[in-house]
Amino acid sequence: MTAQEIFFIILALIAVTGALLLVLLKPISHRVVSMAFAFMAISGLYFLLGAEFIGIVQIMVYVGAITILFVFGMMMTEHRTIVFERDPRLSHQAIGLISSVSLLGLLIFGILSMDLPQTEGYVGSAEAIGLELYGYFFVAFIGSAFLLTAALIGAIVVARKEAD
Amino acid sequence: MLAFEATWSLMTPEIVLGALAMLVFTIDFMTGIHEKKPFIGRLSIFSLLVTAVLVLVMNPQGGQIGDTFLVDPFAMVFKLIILVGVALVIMMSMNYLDRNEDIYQGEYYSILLFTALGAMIMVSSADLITLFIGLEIVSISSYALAGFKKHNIDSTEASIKYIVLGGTASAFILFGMSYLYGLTGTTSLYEIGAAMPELFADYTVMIMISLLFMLGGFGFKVSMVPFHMWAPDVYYGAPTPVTAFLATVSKLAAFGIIIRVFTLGFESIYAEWAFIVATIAAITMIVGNFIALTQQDVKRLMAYSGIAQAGYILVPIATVLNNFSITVIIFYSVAYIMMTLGAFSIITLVSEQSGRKTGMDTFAGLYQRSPYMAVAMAIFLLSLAGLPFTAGFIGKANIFLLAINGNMLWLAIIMIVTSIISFYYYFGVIKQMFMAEPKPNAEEIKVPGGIQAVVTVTLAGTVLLGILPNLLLDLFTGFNWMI
Amino acid sequence: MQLAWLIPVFPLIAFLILLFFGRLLQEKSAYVGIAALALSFIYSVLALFERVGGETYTYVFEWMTFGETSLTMGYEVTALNAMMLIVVTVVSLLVHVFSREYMHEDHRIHVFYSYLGLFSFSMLGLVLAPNILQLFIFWELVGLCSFLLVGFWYFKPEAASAAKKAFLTTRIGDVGLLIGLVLLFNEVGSFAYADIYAAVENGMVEQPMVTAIALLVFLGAVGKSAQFPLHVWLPDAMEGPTPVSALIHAATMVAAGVYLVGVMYPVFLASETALTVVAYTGAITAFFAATMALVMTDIKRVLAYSTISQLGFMILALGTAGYVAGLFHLMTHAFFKALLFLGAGSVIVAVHHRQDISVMGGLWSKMKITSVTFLIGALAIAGIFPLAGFWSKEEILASALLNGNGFLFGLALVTAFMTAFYMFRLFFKTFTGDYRGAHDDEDEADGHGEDDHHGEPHENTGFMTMPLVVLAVLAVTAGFVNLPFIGYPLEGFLTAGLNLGDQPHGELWLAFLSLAVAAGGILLAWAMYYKGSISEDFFAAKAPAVHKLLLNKYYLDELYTAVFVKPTVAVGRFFWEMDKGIVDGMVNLIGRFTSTSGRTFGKTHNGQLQTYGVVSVLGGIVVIAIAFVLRGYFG
Amino acid sequence: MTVPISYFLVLAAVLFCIGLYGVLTRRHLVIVLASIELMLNSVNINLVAFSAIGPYADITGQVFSLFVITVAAAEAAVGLAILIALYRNRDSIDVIKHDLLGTDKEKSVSTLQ
Amino acid sequence: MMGNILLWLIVVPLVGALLILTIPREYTNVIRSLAGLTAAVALVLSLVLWGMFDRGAAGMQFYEQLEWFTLGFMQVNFEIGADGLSVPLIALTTIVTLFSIVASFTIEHRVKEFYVWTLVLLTGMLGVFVALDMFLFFLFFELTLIPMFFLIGIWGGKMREYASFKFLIYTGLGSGIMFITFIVIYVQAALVSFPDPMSFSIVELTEAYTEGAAAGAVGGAMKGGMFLALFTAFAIKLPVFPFHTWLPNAHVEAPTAASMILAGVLLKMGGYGLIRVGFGIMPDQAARFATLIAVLGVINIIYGALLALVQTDLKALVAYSSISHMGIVLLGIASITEAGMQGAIFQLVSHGFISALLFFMVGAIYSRTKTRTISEMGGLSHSVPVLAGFMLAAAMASLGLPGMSGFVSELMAFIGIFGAPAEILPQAVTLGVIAVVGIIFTAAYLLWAMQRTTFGPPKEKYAGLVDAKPMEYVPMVGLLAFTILIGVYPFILSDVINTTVIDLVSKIGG
Repeated sequence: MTAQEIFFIILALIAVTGALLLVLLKPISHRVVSMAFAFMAISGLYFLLGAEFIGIVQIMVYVGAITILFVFGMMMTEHRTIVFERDPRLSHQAIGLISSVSLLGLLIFGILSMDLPQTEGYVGSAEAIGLELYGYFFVAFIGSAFLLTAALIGAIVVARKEAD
Repeated sequence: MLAFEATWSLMTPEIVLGALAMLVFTIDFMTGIHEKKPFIGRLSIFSLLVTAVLVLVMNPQGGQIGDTFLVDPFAMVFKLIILVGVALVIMMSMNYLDRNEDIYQGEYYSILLFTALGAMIMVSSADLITLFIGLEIVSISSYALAGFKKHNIDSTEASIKYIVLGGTASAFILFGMSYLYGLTGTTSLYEIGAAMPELFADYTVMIMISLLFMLGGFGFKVSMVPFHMWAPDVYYGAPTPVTAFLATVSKLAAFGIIIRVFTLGFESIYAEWAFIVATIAAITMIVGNFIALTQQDVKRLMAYSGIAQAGYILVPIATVLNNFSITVIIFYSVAYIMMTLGAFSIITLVSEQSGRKTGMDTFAGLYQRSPYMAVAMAIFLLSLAGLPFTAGFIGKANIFLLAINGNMLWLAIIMIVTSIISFYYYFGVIKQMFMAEPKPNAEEIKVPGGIQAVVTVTLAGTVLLGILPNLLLDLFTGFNWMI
Repeated sequence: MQLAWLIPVFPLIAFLILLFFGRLLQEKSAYVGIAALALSFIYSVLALFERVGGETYTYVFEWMTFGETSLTMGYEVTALNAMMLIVVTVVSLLVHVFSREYMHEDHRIHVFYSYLGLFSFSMLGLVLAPNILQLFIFWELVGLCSFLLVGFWYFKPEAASAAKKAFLTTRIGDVGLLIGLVLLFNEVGSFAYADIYAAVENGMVEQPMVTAIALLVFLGAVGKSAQFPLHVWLPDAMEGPTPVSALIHAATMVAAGVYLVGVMYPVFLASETALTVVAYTGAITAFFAATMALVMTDIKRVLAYSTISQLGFMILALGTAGYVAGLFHLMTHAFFKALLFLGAGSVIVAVHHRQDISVMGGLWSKMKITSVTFLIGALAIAGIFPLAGFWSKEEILASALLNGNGFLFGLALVTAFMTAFYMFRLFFKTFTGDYRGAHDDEDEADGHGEDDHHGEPHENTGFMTMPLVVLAVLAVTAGFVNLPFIGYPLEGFLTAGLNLGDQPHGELWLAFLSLAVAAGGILLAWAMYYKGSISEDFFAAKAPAVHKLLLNKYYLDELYTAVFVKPTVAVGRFFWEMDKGIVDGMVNLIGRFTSTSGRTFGKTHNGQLQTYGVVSVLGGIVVIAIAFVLRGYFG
Repeated sequence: MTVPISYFLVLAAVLFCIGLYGVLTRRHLVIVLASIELMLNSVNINLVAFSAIGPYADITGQVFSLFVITVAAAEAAVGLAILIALYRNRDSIDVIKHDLLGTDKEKSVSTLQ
Repeated sequence: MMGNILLWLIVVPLVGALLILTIPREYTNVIRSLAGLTAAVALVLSLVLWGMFDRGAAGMQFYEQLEWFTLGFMQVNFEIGADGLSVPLIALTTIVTLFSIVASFTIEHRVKEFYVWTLVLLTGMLGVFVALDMFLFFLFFELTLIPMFFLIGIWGGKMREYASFKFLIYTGLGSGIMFITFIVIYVQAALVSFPDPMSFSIVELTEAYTEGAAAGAVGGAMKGGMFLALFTAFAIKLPVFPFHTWLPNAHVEAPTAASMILAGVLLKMGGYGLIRVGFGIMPDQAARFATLIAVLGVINIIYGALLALVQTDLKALVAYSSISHMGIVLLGIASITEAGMQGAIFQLVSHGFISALLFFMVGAIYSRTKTRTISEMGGLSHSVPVLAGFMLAAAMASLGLPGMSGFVSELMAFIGIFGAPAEILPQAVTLGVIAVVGIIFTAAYLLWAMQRTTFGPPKEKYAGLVDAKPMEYVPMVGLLAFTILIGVYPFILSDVINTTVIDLVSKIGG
């Protein structure tokens, strides 16, 4: 077992655990924290894969921005740990679980049925990414600018609390 | 790197529209929040029309910027449809916004302009990333637009439903795309298409999973069964002009990319997915029309009708993918946008004048209250039902022809039977308008200029295309849609 | 003879005039009709004179084309229809005259005359037809007129129902006729008599087919001429005004069946079976009708059964190759039966529109002309020498004997006896004895209408008696046209140019036998109803069951109702229920299924965001799974 | 790289399905939105893994994942904005309470107020 | 082009409808007279057409073809023309419509719309009879649905909504089946003729299927399927058991004028389509399924008559009688003989007049008695003798009294069925006999109805009824006159039809 594999296993375990806890825990604040852990672990995976730039962006955006955003969202809606009454939809839960698990099964079947060649590995760089962004994917880049503008306007309009 | 060597003039319409959208936003920003600003709406319409003219002027020669931005007849026609559609939506919104002052006008218009831009990018892209960005511009703007009446329970509820389900759909699309990228190392649809036969032979299951994930995600946007569940609630809750937008521009743009992706990327394995699309088309037509039968609310009814219409548009895709089938789809799209927008503008009018109710009974005796609107609505509904001398009929007839020509008789039969079933609910509305007496307290309907204009334009389009379809068909037949 | 087409046209014009201007003319309508018929009569006489010794004249025009075939219409004057023209126009003219008085109280007299005009037109058209299709057309039209005239007093439920019954029952026969003539057409390729004769004689029509055609055509005659088993409508048809009964249901229309068999005679001759059936039908009808006539108490019904019986005679004659005999009897019968009916009409008017013979009696002294002419008629029908009936009936008996068999002959003979008996039963009960109507004036059980001039019966005016007299003269003399002594002139006239074989002629003893039988019948009637030496109830008491059976007309009406009408209606109801329940039920079920399934699908839209998600995802998985399984991706 | 790519792919699939499960069953809307983020993250794992050690490894995957991150952020922002608006209107972020728009909710406010 | 009388025929009612739209709704009398005038002009045009029609010539006359639109290699044309089959039906349409417009002068409710819809309906009906392009044919066929839906739905009786929707969906389904079949027919032929272009022209397709390339190339099973589908489509319109259940509802609920048109013309479109398209394009299949068609025809006759026999509603009785009479059409067609075909067409025309008259009479009586229940009537001869007289005349016409048009068609159909070639219709005689027996039932229900309505003792409550008004004489006399005219001298009609019929039947080779 190589170090890479060990790192992978650790990070994967953290990510999966974080994800599961996000879904399964009761207190809302714990959930957001576990989400942050999962995001961290994922960025670790990026580093493992040699995609440092993406890893850093991951930490900045997800762990930094989005998690905080969710904390804000949590704070602005429910301050205390709310407890929902018993979920009346047991069958719904079951069907949701079955759906997810069977989809997982399908995906794993698909993944395992692939016979992918093991390549040496490609190490990207921020420069390469920048060149692509301002080169081939320029249209998409401009597009994402508009996307963010639209999202910004939309989010402000919808969330804004009028003075009155 | 092709970065700055490409023929950027191809993007002129998009660039102009982007600039104008920002201009609209800026002007709105500078003119305060609470005033009535009808000029913003007019400016938006003007922007869209200018862009449309630019599309007409600049685009016909065609060309491309890498694989990320294509200018071909397909893109051009879809862009025109989108621009005209959004312009009409804005036109019908002007009255609506005057009556609903809690909606921020400037933001509303500029976001609509952004969606137009996004949709334009979406339909003229042959690259997964660009395409996805365009799609997300439309989607995220739509989520916000659906919730724009933020003090309204229905509107926000519609919005949250839309964003949760829409976000999930996006995740599915991306998940599918990620496999596609991983197995080909490219996001260009041309290259993916070129590699597809070999790829499919090697990774059958994964390719199909990715294909179906994408189909499901796009299918969410066009509201095909079983990914249609959001549509009725969102259509019902969203502000009516936004519903019109979702039912037309958003849906058709999504059809645009379905066609693009499946034509360029998956044509070589057509046999593997055509029957799935056919089955889904059949189920979509059946479910949409059947549920619509029991609806008592016009907006919900239009939602289910829209689901059914999506099924009709899927039929050509399921039958054969060639120039001809695209002609058929585009013709139907033109017809669809005309009749649906016309119908929605009248629904806007009537519901706004009936205390914001959208029950079927608000249409009672519309003929007495406003004959022109009633007749126009009747023609739109007849067109949706596919009755003669309307654009909808020609569109459907084309689809039949195609389906039967492509040995999909069973699909054609399902289509025609469900169309007949649809008579029931479309004529239910007509019955309300013409046969029922108006409610005693129903006010005289005053038709604002914007709605009048939308109705007149769409009515003219619906009838003209119904009687002289060759105006468009001859033009379309000459196109080689995809370069 | 080119002008023969005018003969039916005159009454048609009268009909049209009365249709449009009848309300203005009111009682004067009668004169329009009379004038028209008079003209028709004159032309008929001219046509006859021209025809005697002349040739058949035919005129046709194209009526309808299909493919290469043309159907034609037109008219022709043959020996047979020349004779018929005279009969029809004479009787019709006299009935027109008679009705002037008989109907004058009815404010719808113009309608009555217009119907009469229409009838005369139709009947004359029927007679003049050069092809069987045209005959059929007019055949139906006379049926219509019969319907209209029987139902003339539409407000009487019995009249309305009788009219319907008459039309329907004859229609059953017509259907047979229609099939027959269509089959004939498909064999021959033409409806024209001449072509049919030629085809049949050349053996162009195969044997079973010709029998079938003959029988089907005969079915038409059975309906129209009220032969057993379709005779049930005729007695009921007596609900119509009496002149109508005289014209339509005695002299002309009902004889059309006989005429039909006459004109189609070559076809019948080609089939032995058909002839046999015809003969037996005639004989049985004659017998059965006569038995029922024995017990009827309604004056018109007695005459109606008598008519059926006499028609049976004619059919019997035709069935036993007595072509001339049958048609001869047709003619004589037309005169004396019309006479009898008109006489009955005269009586009915005199006794204030009552028809039950038990309330009559003793009219001999009160209405001389009527009584005498009625007696002449009765003698004629009984077959007393030298009245018309004697000659024709004798010929019928002859043909039954010579070409038929003992059974037919016996039946005919018994019938002849009964004929004489019931006629004279009628005569004696009506005209002799005491008037029994006076004292039960107050309970006008079956009387019709309110009579404002109660009182003793008395003779009617000239409008009514003149026709009686004329008919009486004809009833006496009509037989002379076929006197054996001068070589059967009528026979020569009728059979000229036709290949009908030898006509049977009876020997002298047969004449005497027939005379004796008739006399016997009269004597028995005399004994029972005049002299009273045998109780009136003698036979009724002897065989009450038979009496009851006869009174109830063999329960045939009831039988038909039970066997045909009720089941049909029941089947109709069943189908209706089935239509509503199953056929339409399926339609509604599909509709309900659609909306129910729509509602069921719609249930998934419960407003729950995550339900939507689950449905979508699960649906997607199912799609994927099915696709994978179908395409075999799973291995 | 000694870790086979399929490990990463499986991990991504697992996270994707956990996210999906969260979206489908969790009642707290914030968690639902977070689950969507998780799904998008699993996409990124795929992309970056393919980009690094996939059969056709190149930089495009990383560019793609950047766009995905952008989109995810925008979506999170708009989603939370809507969530807040909803909370203001209804005082609840329980998913199952937001069911006013269903078919058989005839009682549903058929008004747009 | 502008000289084409057929085009004028389609355009005139449309222009009339548009003109009426411009008149304010208060001027009801202007609207009425304009509608009447329009229909009269159409009638005159159709009579001119009748006069100009060349009886001796086979094939289409007044033929006109304009390119309309192309779809891929599929050419849809605006193609019109008339032959001996359509000319009588065109005349029938204009006549019945004119009379129904006159008959509806009494309508006071939403007058303007009523006439607009009626004239649109007239356009549609005329369009069906002149269209020679299958696409166009279908367009007009569908166009008739909408006005009729409104006519029933707005001016109908108590159950009008149910009836109008049932009419719409049911006959709509028929049109749908028809449309699919049209396209299948076209595609099959086009595939054979590929790469030569092929249009939707009925004429061209007829040629292709009877003597052209498609004759042999398209398989028997396919052709059989197409024929049966077409038959079903038209059977719904005609209507044929078991697809008839929309008809009684629609008829009973429809206003008088609509019933007249519905029974008088709309049903005829089914028969017309069956002959023009079904028989015309696939005569061999018509022969193959002759027994089926004949059996259905016989069932229609008997079943309709039996149901009519037990109806309690006079209008329903007439409605079922329509079903019964349409059986004759099937019978005639099934015989595949000139006579039978002639009879079928005759029946279409004749039943058009007769049923319109009957429905008019029922309507006129209903407007007075306020009831359609047979048992509540009676003695109408006393209170309204003229109406009763016409009613009786109509009933007589309906039961096939010679001298009226119904007889001729029945006779022809029977000549046809009894003369049907044995190899095509082995059971011809049996079926013919059963069918002929059906006319006894016809007589039974009509006479029974007459006995219970017009005959019988006068009823107190009907004492003060007004007899026929002058305006009512127009449709009564007019329709009866046409009935009698055809009945007395059918040559005027057969002359027009004959060449076409010969042409049609000759395709089957005998």
